[in-house]
Amino acid sequence: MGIGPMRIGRRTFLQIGAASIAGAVLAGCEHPRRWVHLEPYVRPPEEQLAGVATWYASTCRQCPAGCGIVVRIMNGRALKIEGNPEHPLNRGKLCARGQAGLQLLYNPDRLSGPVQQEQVGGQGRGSRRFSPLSWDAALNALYSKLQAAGSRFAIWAGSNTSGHLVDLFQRFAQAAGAPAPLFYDLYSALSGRRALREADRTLLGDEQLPAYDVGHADVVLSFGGNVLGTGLSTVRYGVEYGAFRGQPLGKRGYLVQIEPRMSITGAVADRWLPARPGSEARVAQALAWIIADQSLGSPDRAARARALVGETDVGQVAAESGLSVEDLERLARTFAAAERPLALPGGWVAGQPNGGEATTVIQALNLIAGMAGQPDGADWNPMTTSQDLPSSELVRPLTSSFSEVQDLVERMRAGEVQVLLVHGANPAFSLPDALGFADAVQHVPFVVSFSPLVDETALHADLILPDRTYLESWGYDVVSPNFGVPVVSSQQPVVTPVFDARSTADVLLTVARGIEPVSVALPWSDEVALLQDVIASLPAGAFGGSGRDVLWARFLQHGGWWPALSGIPSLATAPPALPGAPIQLAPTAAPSAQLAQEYPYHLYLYLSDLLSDGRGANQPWLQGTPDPMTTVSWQTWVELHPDTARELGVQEGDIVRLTSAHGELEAPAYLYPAIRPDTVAVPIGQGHTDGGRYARDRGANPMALLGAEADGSGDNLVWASGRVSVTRTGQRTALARFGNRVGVTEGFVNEAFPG
Amino acid sequence: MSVHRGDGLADGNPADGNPADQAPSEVTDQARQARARYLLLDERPMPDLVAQLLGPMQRAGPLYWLLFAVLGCMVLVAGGVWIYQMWWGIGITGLNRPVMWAVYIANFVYFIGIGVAGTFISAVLRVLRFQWRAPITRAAETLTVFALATSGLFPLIHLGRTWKFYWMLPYPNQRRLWPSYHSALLWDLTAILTYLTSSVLFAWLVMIPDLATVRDRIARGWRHRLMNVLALGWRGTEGEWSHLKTATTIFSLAIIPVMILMHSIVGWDFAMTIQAGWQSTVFGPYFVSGALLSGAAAVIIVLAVARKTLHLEYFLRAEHFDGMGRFLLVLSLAWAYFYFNDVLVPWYGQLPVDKTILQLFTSGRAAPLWSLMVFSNLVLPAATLWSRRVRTSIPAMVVISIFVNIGMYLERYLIVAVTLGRNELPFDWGAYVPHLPEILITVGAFSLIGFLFLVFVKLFPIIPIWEVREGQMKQGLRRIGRDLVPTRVDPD
Amino acid sequence: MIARTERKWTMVVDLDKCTGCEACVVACHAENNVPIVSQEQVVRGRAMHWIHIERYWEGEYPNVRARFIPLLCQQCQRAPCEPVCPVYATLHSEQENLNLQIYNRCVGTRYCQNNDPYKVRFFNFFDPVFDEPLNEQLNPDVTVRSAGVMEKCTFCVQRIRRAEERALVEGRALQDGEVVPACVETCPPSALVFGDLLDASSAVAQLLQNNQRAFRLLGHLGTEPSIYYLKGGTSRVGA
Amino acid sequence: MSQSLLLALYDKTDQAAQAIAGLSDIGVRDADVTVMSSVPYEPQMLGRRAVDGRLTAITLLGAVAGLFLGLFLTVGIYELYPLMQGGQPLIPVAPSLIILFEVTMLGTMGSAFLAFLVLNRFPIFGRPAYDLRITEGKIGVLADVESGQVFQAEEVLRQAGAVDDDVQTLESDRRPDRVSWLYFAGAVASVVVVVAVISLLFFYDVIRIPFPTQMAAQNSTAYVQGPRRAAPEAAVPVQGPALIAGQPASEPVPASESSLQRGRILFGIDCALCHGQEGSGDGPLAKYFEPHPPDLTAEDVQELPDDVLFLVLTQGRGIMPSLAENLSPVERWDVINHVHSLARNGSGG
Repeated sequence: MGIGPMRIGRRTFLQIGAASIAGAVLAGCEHPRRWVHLEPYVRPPEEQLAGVATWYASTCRQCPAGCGIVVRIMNGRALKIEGNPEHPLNRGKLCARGQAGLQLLYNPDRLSGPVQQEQVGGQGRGSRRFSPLSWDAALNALYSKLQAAGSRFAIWAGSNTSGHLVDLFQRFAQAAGAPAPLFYDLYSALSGRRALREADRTLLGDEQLPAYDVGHADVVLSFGGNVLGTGLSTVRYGVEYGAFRGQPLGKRGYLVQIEPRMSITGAVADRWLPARPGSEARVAQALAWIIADQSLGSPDRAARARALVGETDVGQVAAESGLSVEDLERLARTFAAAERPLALPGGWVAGQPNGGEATTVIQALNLIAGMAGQPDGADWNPMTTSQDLPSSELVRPLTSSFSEVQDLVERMRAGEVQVLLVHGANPAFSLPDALGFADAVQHVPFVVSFSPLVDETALHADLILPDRTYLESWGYDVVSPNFGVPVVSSQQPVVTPVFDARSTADVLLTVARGIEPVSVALPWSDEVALLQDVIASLPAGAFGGSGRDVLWARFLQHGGWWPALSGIPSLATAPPALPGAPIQLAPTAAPSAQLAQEYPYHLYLYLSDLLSDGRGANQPWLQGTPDPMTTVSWQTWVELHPDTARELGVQEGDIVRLTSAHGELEAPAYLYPAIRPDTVAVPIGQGHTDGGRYARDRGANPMALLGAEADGSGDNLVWASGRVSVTRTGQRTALARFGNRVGVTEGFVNEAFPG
Repeated sequence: MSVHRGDGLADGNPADGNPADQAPSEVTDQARQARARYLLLDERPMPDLVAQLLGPMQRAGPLYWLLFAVLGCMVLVAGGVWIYQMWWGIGITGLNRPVMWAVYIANFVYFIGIGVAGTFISAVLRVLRFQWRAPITRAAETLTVFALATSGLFPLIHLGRTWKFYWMLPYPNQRRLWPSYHSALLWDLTAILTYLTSSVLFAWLVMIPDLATVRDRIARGWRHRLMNVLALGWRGTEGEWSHLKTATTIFSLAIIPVMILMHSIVGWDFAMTIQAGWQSTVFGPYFVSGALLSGAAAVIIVLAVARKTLHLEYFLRAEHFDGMGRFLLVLSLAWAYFYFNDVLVPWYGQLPVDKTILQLFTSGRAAPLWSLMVFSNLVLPAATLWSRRVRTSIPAMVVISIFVNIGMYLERYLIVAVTLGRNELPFDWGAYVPHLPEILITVGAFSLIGFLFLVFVKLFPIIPIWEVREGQMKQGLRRIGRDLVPTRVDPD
Repeated sequence: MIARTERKWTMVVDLDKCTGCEACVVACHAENNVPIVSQEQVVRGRAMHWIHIERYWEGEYPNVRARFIPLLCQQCQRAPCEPVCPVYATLHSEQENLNLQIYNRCVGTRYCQNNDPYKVRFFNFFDPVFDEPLNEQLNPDVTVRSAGVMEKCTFCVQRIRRAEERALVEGRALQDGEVVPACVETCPPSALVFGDLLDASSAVAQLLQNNQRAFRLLGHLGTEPSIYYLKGGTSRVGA
Repeated sequence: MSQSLLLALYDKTDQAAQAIAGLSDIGVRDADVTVMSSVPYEPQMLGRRAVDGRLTAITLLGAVAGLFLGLFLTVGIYELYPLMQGGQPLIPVAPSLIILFEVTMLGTMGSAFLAFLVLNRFPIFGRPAYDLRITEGKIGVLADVESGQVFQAEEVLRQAGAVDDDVQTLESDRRPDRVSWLYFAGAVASVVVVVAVISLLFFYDVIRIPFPTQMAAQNSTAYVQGPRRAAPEAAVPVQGPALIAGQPASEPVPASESSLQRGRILFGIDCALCHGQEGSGDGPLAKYFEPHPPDLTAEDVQELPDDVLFLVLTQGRGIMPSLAENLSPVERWDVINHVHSLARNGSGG
């Protein structure tokens, strides 16, 4: 029912509007005037408001958490996104990224329809010459290529793809006999999803993402994860933090953040411990050992501790981490004595060479505390067992292991991939250059991107079939991690498509019809039919109703499915069986003298609180909002401790060059008082070479500094063990900082606010 | 009249020719010296005076036209920049958050300061009966009018939406808009309008007899017609004279409080806020003293220039620069006193914000400007102007005056642009650097004043002939014992 | 105008709960059509955020501590910024104790910003730019300000009005929590609470009832802000 | 009795004084004698009486007038527009005093100048009895004597030592000097015109200057503006589904009298602008739209099932905007009922 052909311009409508306003004014209580004049009275324009807004519930796709949102629609335009108050995950709250979704929807750089990229001479793809073509032509092209490729195609999708699309991808690949599709993007990699699942398996034997009931905890040790900024479920942990600080009887939890560079979580923590990068897990082990050794806390805690960790030289750990033995012992006592202590493993830990074990050790602290499986502790996601969600039709979001990524890139390089379909992921930007994706993709004859706008990966594509953004398209998301309640978030279009984009699911279904084996596996006419089937398999949820249509309507109306509160299964389970052998972490290896001398500084990469892994870079609101800690916007910066800067003779704003074994990066220095002097930190998110006017050509992409090894388990990319050297380039640039530098560190803060 | 009749030395009547002829010879040397020194004792027949003035008025050399062109261009450029700024927005200046006021407002305050000098000299000195003021009043009054008009432009230039300036005027309109007299800006507006109007009328009033003179000397041509209109048909009857004197007295008495209040209000614009470094009860008199200081200095410069270019050596003599020098000294000390008031209190209070601002001035980024200001406003005048030799040396006076003006401009700049960079919340501190448009417009403003003067001196007599004549008529030399002393008659 | 009941709109900011996550900032941009300022202009100090998080450092490494304080227009009862405006572009609504800002009256003297001790007023140095079709998102309830105009947080007055109208239509009184500014609505840890202080049962009134932690920013200036901050506490856990 | 004007010039004050004395001796009234000089002489110098001080009186009047204007500007206006700012009293006393003072002073000086003009009957153009040499320093004595005394008076003036021993006799005509008057009038007129134009330009916006920053035309799309965007197909708003296949979310309202009445009113408000009062698609705005709004009484429309009509009202169709924001579900049914009645009336009537 689009906008249809109209010969009516905005101007005419303005006249109509003015006319009606004139009527209102003249009829209204004001004195009649000689002419209608939209000039000021002693009265703000916010006083006269016409029209009533319509609200649509849907799901936020700015990160994999799957928060429920409601969108304010007026005149067919999406004006504002709010959290869905009914939604059990985020309870009506939303983060900065969620708020900015509108600018993805209305991004001026989105493609208006499918395009193909012309090959120029020898240089292959990347000519940036895009010629539009009709959807039919585009679909035919895709169809013929897929037909020809047979099983020799690959699908690379992002980790926050809608469940039904994941489903389709899997069915498609399976039916065509192709290897399973790959679900991998930087955000899920850096927040350590895989490692957490693994740790869960080792400790408790079920593969789930942990969720922590911080709100009821009294002591929380957070190891190298910016839980409140870029965690697995930022908004929910924000809500939890609110509860954590405002517990009954004025009780106010105790949060300890262990990380080399202060994140916003560190900023609000009661204690910030800058342990040497790589030693965090050892600290956890030491704590466990001290509990075991000095049998702190309740007897069973000490007992579990003995069973879980082997002997540890606390002094050595102290030396490794740079923390004092007293600190460690105090922490251990605090943890053991606490009523509801929690230990939160962060992505930074999972990104270390021993990421898997490291995460496990930290999780072990929760077992020791007896929190695992308790409703008020780290509540292991109950979604796996079928009686919790009485439907096997729904598909959980997936994250592939890094070894699978390496494997695919290998196959591409070997020319075993004829057609590559990329959806919702941007490997060309978000993977270490060392992985060589850019090179490998040259060996793929035909690359299709479903990106709504031209990003770094789409630049390597022959064909771009722009998908609709999440505010225009259908889907569902099985919330994971969820917090004690199984939740399926619904996703529906809240506006008619702004551009002539087409949903990838429909594209697949259309193409599949022609391809023999696949068409059987994908019988649906369109994605809505598929979704309705899937949702119909759910029993009545919190909103009751019966019958396929009613259930479907309620599902969309309320923004998802979740059991009526009475229906939530009790999570209290028997204390999990402990693994036989105690976990033993090898001491963190000190860097070789030669390495330390060549690359003297630890490299600390972190997800920007606003741009996350760079997918926010094309949204002005996220670009222009000052970073909470540095108040810098629009830029990439290198955080140096003032002392370090002094040694290097670097002033704020001097452009410095970071050199690692894998590459180098240039960015202005920012003197950051809350970072280890032996560490330099760089935010991830900028450095786009494409992705629209707001994203491209600003800042630098630190992925250039990383190697592409997987850790022992092959699950995780090792990104947290980098070392760099810092040199001055001699140039300077002005930092686009919102806050003043001079004042904030000197002077009379306490008179400004006694807080 | 007995004084004059005394030894018949200087009769009020010009037609006596040189009175020295009738004087005993041993008197003459002293008399000659006295005449050489004091304009009012050195009588010349009326036609001489008029000729001396009209000559340069009617002639204009190439240098004049060159200057005319240059200044004119400067003004045009500034005008262009202003339009450009209106079109694109204030953003083309260096203003930012928190420094929302800067060079434009500094100019405004500075030029208004210049503006008060004219009144001071012509009105205050008139009321206090300083006869030597006679030849310099016209220049001072003109400077007042021009500086005031220029400064009046700056609040408009500085407006975010200049074309809406009239929303600040109280006039009936269909938008039910009315200005709020809560705001010090409205006080400013009213005061400036009052002062500008009355200054113009004042200047015109006392100029009428001279206009008549010019009218009579130039028989025909557009000058004659212009003068004929502006002189309003002045004949010099007793009635006209007496009304002129009464009106002049009324103006002189009325305009002094207006002048003082106006510049106090300019100070209050700042004092009314709670911005640290602005909120001060002494700002009123402090600003006035500063204004008089810069104004007096500016007058000195104008006089010196006029004297050189228009060959007014006869009218403008060392005695006048001497007199102005004395005032400059007094004013500089007064300014210092008020400034000390303004610094002492915050220093003693040691409030964090005040402390920061003091540090910023005395030892911080603004230290060079600050020291230059103190040097040229206090140290230099106070150190030199004691000596009569300095006061009577015109080049020296010009140099000092230029310094004083630089110093006063810096003072305005520091108060406005630099102070604003510091406030209660250090997170919001900021710094300001003037950008090209502001600089061009400032230059344009100075050019505008110069330009207007260029036009003025070619149209009107820059020296009030009749006042000089009146002065000379009332001045005389009287012998007391073996000495000759200048004496003066003052009927009322 | 509809005759309004006496109100005292008040916001409580719990510094103990604020995580500095910037959600409120973006929410405000979305709700109030606050333009995003280009990098060059940010460098020149023209950034605009009606609500912004100020971050202060305390102490020395390793015991350094960062403090967040969300700053927005304090909606003072005795607002210094108001009387200095020569054209009533900013004035006080007596019934509701709001600082109204009337953009289309503003002539841009910027006097109010000078006299605003919290520096929460923002000036449009240029016309705002919204590349098509980003302007589709602009909230029609809020004027898009043009160059030369001062603007500031309005406590989302348009939301207040809408809620009032709804209540009026449904013929009932406004309930507590019915009116919520965009920043409050989105704040994940609920560090921001909004309500009518005159209504003793409202959340803000409850929060402020003999609360030792409550203070008002720059109280010594006597501006009587409508925004109360609750200062952060400290936990003494363990030995 | 004819009068004639005698003018004699003198070099010295005492000569002039002597002449004046002589004139009064022969009985010329003081009022008929005028002294003209380039320098203000004290009246006593020439043995004349001081001129009266009406100027001061007029000035005082002006001052009072100014005071009242000031009072109006301050107190009066606050009464007109009671707007509060910064917790200050509605009428700020101190600032008001400033304004009062300033305006009073303006009145004072303005009136002083006016008085000066009026009392001197300025401007005088034309040829008054005058001699250019006066501004050269001569003192002119002008006597207005009756023809009988002319010879006597001339004698007196000569004896007093008139310059060149010459006494001019001027005929006392005051033929105005047109050109100067034109100049003067021109100057005044041009000032008036300029002021008028400026005030028309700005104050009353008779001529609008399209400055780029008028906030009247907004970049956002307000409720009644277009181009409109259709509601997303098949999506379900939070308010509840418009239509679930087969079962309307809200029960249809029976076409009762009250329903039809409501329907008529609502139709008049929300539909008639385009579809016309009678629903025949000829509303006042219809001509703006292409395609034109359909005739609602036509068969094809009437045959549509109510559910579909309900959906059209709810979600809009083509360029017809959604009325979900204007009409509650019940009201939508009222309108549908009314539309049907339109057809019936149409066919009936």
